[in-house]
Amino acid sequence: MYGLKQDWGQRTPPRYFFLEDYVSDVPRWCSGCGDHSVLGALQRLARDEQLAPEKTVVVSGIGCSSRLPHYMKTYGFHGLHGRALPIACGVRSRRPDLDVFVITGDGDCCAIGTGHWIHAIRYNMKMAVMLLDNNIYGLTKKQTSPTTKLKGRSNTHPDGSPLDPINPLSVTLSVANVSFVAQTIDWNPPHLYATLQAAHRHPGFAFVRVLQRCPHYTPEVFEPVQKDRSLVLYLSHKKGIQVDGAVSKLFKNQAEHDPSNLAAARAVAERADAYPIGLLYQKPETPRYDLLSARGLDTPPAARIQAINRLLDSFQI
Amino acid sequence: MYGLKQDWGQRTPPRYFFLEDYVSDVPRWCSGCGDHSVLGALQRLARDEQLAPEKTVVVSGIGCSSRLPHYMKTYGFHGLHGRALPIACGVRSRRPDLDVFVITGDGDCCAIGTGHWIHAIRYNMKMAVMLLDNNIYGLTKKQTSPTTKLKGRSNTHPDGSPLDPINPLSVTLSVANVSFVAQTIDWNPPHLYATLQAAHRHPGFAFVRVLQRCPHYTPEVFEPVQKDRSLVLYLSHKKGIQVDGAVSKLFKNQAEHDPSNLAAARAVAERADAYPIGLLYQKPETPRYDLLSARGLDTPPAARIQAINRLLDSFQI
Amino acid sequence: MELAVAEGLHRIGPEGHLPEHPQPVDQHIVEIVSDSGEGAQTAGQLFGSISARMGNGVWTVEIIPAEIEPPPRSRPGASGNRIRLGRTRVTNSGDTADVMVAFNEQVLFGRIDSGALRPGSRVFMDNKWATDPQPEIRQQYAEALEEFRKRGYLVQEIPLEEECKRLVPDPRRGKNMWTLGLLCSLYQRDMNIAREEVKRVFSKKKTDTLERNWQLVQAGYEWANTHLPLRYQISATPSAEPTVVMNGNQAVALGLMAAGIDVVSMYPITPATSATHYLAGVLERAGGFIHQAEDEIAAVNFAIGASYAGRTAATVTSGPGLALKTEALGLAVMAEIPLVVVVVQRGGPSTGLPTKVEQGDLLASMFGQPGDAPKIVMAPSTIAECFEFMIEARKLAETYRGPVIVLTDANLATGQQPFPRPDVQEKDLAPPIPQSPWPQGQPPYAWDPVTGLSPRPIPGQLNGIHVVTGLAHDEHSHVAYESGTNQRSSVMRSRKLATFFRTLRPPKIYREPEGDLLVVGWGSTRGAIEEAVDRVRDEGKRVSALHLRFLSPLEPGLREIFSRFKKVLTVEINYSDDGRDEAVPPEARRYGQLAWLLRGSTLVDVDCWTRVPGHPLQPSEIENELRRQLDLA
Amino acid sequence: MELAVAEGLHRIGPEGHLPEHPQPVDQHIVEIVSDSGEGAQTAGQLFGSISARMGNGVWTVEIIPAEIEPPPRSRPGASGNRIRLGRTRVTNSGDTADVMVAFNEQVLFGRIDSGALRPGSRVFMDNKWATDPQPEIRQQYAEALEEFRKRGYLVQEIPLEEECKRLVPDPRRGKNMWTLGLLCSLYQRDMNIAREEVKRVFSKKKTDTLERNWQLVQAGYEWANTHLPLRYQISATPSAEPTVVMNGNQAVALGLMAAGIDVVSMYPITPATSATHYLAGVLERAGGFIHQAEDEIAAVNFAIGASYAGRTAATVTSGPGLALKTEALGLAVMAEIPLVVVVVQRGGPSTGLPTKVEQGDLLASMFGQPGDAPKIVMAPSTIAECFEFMIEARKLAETYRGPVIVLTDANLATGQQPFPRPDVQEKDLAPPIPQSPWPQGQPPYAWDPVTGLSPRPIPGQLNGIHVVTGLAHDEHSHVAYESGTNQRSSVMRSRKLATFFRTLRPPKIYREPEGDLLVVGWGSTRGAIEEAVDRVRDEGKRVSALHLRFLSPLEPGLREIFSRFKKVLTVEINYSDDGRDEAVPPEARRYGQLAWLLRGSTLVDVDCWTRVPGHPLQPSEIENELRRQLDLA
Ligand SMILES: Cc1ncc(C[n+]2csc(CCOP(=O)(O)OP(=O)(O)O)c2C)c(N)n1
Ligand SMILES: Cc1ncc(C[n+]2csc(CCOP(=O)(O)OP(=O)(O)O)c2C)c(N)n1
Ligand code: SF4
Ligand code: SF4
Ligand SMILES: [Mg+2]
Ligand SMILES: [Mg+2]
Repeated sequence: MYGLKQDWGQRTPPRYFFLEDYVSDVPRWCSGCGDHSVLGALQRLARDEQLAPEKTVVVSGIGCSSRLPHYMKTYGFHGLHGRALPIACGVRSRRPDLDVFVITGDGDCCAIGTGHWIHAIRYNMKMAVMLLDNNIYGLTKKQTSPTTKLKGRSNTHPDGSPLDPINPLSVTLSVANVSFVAQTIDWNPPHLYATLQAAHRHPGFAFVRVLQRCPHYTPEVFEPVQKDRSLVLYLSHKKGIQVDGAVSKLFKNQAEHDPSNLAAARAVAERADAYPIGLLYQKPETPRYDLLSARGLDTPPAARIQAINRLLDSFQI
Repeated sequence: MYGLKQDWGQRTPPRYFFLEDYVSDVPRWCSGCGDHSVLGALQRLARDEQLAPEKTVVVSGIGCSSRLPHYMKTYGFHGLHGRALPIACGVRSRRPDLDVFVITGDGDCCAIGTGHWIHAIRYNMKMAVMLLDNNIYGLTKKQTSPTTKLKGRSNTHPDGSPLDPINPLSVTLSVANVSFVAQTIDWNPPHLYATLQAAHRHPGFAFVRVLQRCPHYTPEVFEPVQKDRSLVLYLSHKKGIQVDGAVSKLFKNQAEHDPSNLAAARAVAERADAYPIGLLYQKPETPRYDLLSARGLDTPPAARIQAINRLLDSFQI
Repeated sequence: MELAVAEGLHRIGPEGHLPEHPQPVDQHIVEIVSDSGEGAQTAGQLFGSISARMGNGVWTVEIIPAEIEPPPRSRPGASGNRIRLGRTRVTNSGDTADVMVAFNEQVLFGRIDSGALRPGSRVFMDNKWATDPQPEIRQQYAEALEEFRKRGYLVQEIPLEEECKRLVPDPRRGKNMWTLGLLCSLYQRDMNIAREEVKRVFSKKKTDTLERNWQLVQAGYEWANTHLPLRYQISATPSAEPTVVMNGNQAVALGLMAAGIDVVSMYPITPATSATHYLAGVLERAGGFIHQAEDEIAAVNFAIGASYAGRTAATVTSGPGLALKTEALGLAVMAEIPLVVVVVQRGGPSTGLPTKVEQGDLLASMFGQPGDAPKIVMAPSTIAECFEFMIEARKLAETYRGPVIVLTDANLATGQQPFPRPDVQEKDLAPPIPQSPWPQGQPPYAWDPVTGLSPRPIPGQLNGIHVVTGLAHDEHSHVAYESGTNQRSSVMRSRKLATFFRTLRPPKIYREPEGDLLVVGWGSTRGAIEEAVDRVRDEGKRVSALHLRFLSPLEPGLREIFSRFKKVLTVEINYSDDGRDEAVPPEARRYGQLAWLLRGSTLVDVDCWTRVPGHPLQPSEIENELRRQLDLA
Repeated sequence: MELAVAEGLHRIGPEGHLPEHPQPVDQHIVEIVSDSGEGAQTAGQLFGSISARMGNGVWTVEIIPAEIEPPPRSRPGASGNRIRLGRTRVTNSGDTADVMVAFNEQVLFGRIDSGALRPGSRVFMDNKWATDPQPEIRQQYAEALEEFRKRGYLVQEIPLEEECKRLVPDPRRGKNMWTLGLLCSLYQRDMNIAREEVKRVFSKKKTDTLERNWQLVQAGYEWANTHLPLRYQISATPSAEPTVVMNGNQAVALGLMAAGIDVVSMYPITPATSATHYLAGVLERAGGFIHQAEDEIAAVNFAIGASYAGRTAATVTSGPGLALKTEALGLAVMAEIPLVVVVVQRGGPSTGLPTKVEQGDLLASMFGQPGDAPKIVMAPSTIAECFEFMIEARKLAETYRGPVIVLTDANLATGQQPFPRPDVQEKDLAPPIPQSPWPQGQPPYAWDPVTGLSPRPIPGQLNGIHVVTGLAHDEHSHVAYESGTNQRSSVMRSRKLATFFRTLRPPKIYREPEGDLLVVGWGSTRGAIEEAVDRVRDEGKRVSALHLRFLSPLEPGLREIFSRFKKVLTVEINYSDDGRDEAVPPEARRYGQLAWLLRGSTLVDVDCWTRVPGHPLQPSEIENELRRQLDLA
């Protein structure tokens, strides 16, 4: 009907996917842009988890970062500025069989998308959300974003941003039903990878803020952090993000942090001396709206007709 | 020009204002509705502070609560659903001489207005904001709001709300530049009054959540709290909200809370046993965007023309 | 004049010379009005459904105050029901009331303000206020009665409260049923049917609630039998086919279910919300899911996400919500994502008149999006069509791969009408989503160059992988900024409307196919327009009507149809400058929304008569305008 | 054919038979294209301003890649400038380029894809690629040259990199200035002026930067003097009056300042943002404030709040932002709050073509709001008008008490043109806000019954207290649901357009006042349309043009003007179904946006020729269509 096929529920034979199976177009980001790393990590994760490309959906808003779905050879939805999360929630709501990833930017998520961000946290629908935070509006050529540092210069604030930045971690941690909050850096692929993996495996809304280099517009933001490892605080814990010893050893500045402790997570999030990386908070048993929203999916047509007829009965005279 | 008078800056002689000077129409709220109390408190505050009615602007969104400006005999702006804060920020931006109050509801502020709410906190422009939280959409006849309790029944969730409510205090406390957060109850006029007064005197964005009874749709929410005083936790502190000893004595359930302690404020905000009332957090020295936005207001026309001419020079060939 | 104070059963006002024998009437309009909370709405609805079951044509409409809990005894507090009965089908709420039962005089004033009465309207008024303990109230009542009589209403005081007190401790919970009894007597309703209907309404309550209410009905019935010599007789032919009675929002809700809509995503807004209240209680029974989003923008994007993922989705809103959905509807057009958008129109612009009717969102639906965003726009004109159009809209959204906007309004939303029970069929349910492999190499937008149509790959389908985007794109959904691609894809999107157009047939003219005046309408005004046309045509005047269901694209053959009439006039509930207004130069005149479309499309000098009164247009108002137009012609 | 590899100064390609004497031309189009970051834009702009100072007519337009940092040597990476020079005023960017300097062959392919060249276009190409270490690059280059010659371009290789290397270590930072020198020689620019302009651009940099750049210019100039026998001569008359050169977004920004706009509230969006970038740097100098909001909804509501508080406010956006502002614009209409809304149109629908031109937001501006939301819509057609219309719009917004939408587009936004330096006057600044007492008893909407106009009380004014609302309201701003009030206040809001209409005069026809074909346009297409009309009219064909500045209300006298032409055709950069397309039944044809308005308003069978190529319409494209139309007629 309407030109669509109807053989619902057909099984596909087991297949093996190589990295190239997730690689689409040549990315059009600047060289050195942190978005490349995230794309790479996501492709490796998909390969390692053997995600069927046709069962994977990457949703994004608008921004440099939000171009990412175009470079994944999976289903994708490059949506509207700020609206990645409602679109992703809609996708998720009635397709529990799909793996949903969301790519958003600091403008997309923390400016125009703020309302949806807060509410998506509360809905706690299973999806891995990556906020690629370069502290700037990249695509529109360097305007202040809500995470731009105080006095950070941009084309809309040539004399520097007049406001302290929002802390996306703190805000996320303040919302009811928050269930997974992590932070990572684009320039440490193993940590980035391990964080995405944990997010993907989390049974709920997994929010990952990726500190993302934008060499084109904000080299001064993360280049120093990249150079001086002491500006990163590596969070270690047996329930946290696990990376190879060789990798974790690189971080001299470490702290043990129990991700089941919300108050501690909030305190860590606001450390002014260094960027914490790792798992700040996780509560896997948080109620999930997507389990509710998917109810009744298997109602057979006859049962649906019967239900409607019963309702009509109540209007019959 | 364009029919408007231009005698800028005229002084008005000192006047004395009585309560009636702030009383406009007969409010059209249900009897027993907590909105009546807020209106009364605001009118008393205006009288006591001798606010010139023509220098006072009450801005609101849409909802039962947002009808309040119509009942104040001051300037008012009954705006759009969810948009009270951006309108109020616009008013404030270039009129430092006006007193700005904002009335919003739990739907208006915490659902459709979420993004503006978060960002208005960060702007920290001087205004007193009252969130009249009745845990429901009143005006549209009983739909779930973001603060509706888990399992709370409404017309959109006849089997009960599926989600834990958002905690407006926690969220507010998580935003950069938060400078004043308080909570009060509509059914204790002295505490309500003292809280509004503190908010009004605060040099920045003062956010007050008023637990507001809606006897028409959600009597079960605050009637028990009204009856059982132990469900309220009175926050006392020398820097906090001060009420008469006779009033404070009514509250058996008390806790000393230092409003300059942000971490403590967050912990108090999340007390599950009782609703904290009083000042949770205040930091008067937080930078204010409205001080920035009002710069240059007194630039005389000749200086403006000169500045524009200089700019034109740079395009002249 | 001394005031008539009811003392007993036989006191009848001086004007009240009531006929002894049943008076046959073709149609009648009855209103019950009370303070809100006194149950006039329940009584009115019951009276409507009893009459419908007896075979009368019926249209009922709620009288709703703007406030949640308006003060008692206040004009804007009038709450209740208007029931229009007819020998045959009734299509609209009609003109002024023939019979009015008022629980106090102030709410009656409210109805007078709304133009609901005329000299000769018969008013039954609770006489309790005449003996109210408060002297001001007694005085208000007395003065009101005098005023009513001056206005020529036939006022009859009745001992409503007094009689109810005999049966129930709180008469506020009884007057409505007693009034129902009175009306059953007045209109000689079948008391077996009445009993069944009362039972149905109270079926979920305790048994003694039902019994107490039935006693009240009987008491009212018997009192009227004994004390009112007056009877009306409206003959009726009970229909053989099963019939349902519901309002337009319920019909929308059930229609969405019958269409197999899987996800309804909404944000509360009057007057659309009640449709979603109903769905909130029942959609799950048919396996569907309703989502209350954090705002309208989230609501529509959630629906778009669900639809993209292959689930049929709808969003239900009203004007301000439509405004907020503007951007996302552009995305649905650009990315060709099926979506049913129900807009229950209310008074605008801005927050406007939230509870009142208007047909003001037609142009915003068509042209709201920056850039070219062709989409189908349709408007039901009856409650039955509110149901049917949902199925139609869902199919069109899928076939033509984009949003379909269905414009109902506050009049349809709250109006109730009996109609043949729809036959719900499996074939009308959305088919399950395809999950078999997509044809290898077939692009996601394999536009047919002639029709613009293309099949749609759904996540889960092997080989169908693509990235949807709101950017300009080619048939592979690849972002493409080249001139040729942008021109071509724009053609493809527009072409779909032409393709749909070719499946449409010219609309049917109501009454003669030619004449002096053709009245064109759309949406909920149909009944009132056709009734007005009947009245004038029946006098031999050459007037006909045309009602459009599709506004985008417009139905075919309009220019040809218009050419058979001397003059064409739209009648709409939206704003236009009055052609007679001297302050408006003819060149600058702003036309009604449909008139605008018709002028641009047919180049015929289509005139319009439109008003924004906040209530449905009355047939007599339209009738007057038709006469005026015909006199001019 | 052996490839021509530049070995020295006298190597000229086989097609390059260059004339020895300056060749006089009336107008010429020059492009400089490079990878992004190589500075072609600076060079182009300098060439434009030098020429403007010499008294030539000039139009320059940026060539901007869609990506931030596109890969080097890629087609979509073409970055640079087009400069059109003329003896007299130049109104548009013209047809194909006469002279093209390309830093590599791939970016030239990008320009070919955009239709920027024609057989006979003269191409100067850096020859460094012929000796590139990478064999693929050498091959690409060789093949490209062959292809270019096949296409009939007159290719001349030049030792661009080689020459620059003599002067600077990194030729990527030098080629642009060297090229400027070459062009100065080619077009015999006054080197004193050139020096001044170069100095101006580098005035803020270190002195040795200036000197190094000037050396490069001189080197290019001398190289060309010695090695290129070719010269063009475009006579020029330096203007006596002071002249400025800027692009449309800068003109908008300065216009807003000259209008005395106090608050600009925005959210970044291409192609509007650059106007606000400029304001961000300078608005404060004139005492104003610019606010970057969290989204477009906040931006417009912030501006509404500021305007309500008496401060003149504007918001600047593009299509998707306009969509999000839909609801708030309805509020501004309903509550009658002055507001200047600048919409820099880009390709749509949805995210569309963010960097490219379209005139697709006209109907959304007029009809976007649910309900009736009358407002003034105007469109500048030149850079100078971008400036002037801001002052006009601010005044209209105040006089007519509501939002005024000004539609510019990506073409105006980035196009540069010299125009007489505006005389900035105190009387054009917004007056200070009134703070004296409001006339006692005068309602906040004291609508004049004929004009609909009313003065506006501002917070701070004694006696002016009222509560603004988006709900239906009476003249006291009291919420009012009655029929009469809603009808009346709707009339008052609409009436303001009629009042404004009465102040307008019929638009002036370009060329003869009657004929076979009238071309109607609006906005940025004016120059191209009039140039096309000139070309055809100059051959004696009876074609004229009409350009509208006001779209809502439409300017008066159109029907009368149209009646003097056999045929009326709009030319617009937006989508319409092609009248020749057989898949579209004539009845179902969807027209261009202005055509739509004109048809409905005048009932004349206005045809349209519209395209959505993402680039400005070229005069020759329009010219072809005019000829076709005239042949048909
Ligand atoms: C409604 C709307 N407003 C504005 C824009 C313009 N816009 C596109 S991307 C963007 C900001 C991107 O910043 P961010 O989300 O941080 O992504 P980044 O480019 O830095 O990765 C803006 C403002 C738009 N496309 N749509
Ligand atoms: C854009 C828009 N969406 C929806 C509505 C309908 N609406 C009016 S008030 C309201 C919610 C009110 O709830 P709340 O803010 O809690 O105020 P309350 O009535 O409870 O005081 C809604 C959804 C609207 N007016 N505008
Ligand atoms: S501008 Fe910044 S964020 Fe965008 S692609 Fe370049 S480096 Fe990455
Ligand atoms: S519905 Fe509730 S919030 Fe609204 S007026 Fe009544 S009691 Fe107050
Ligand atoms: Mg960013
Ligand atoms: Mg509420």
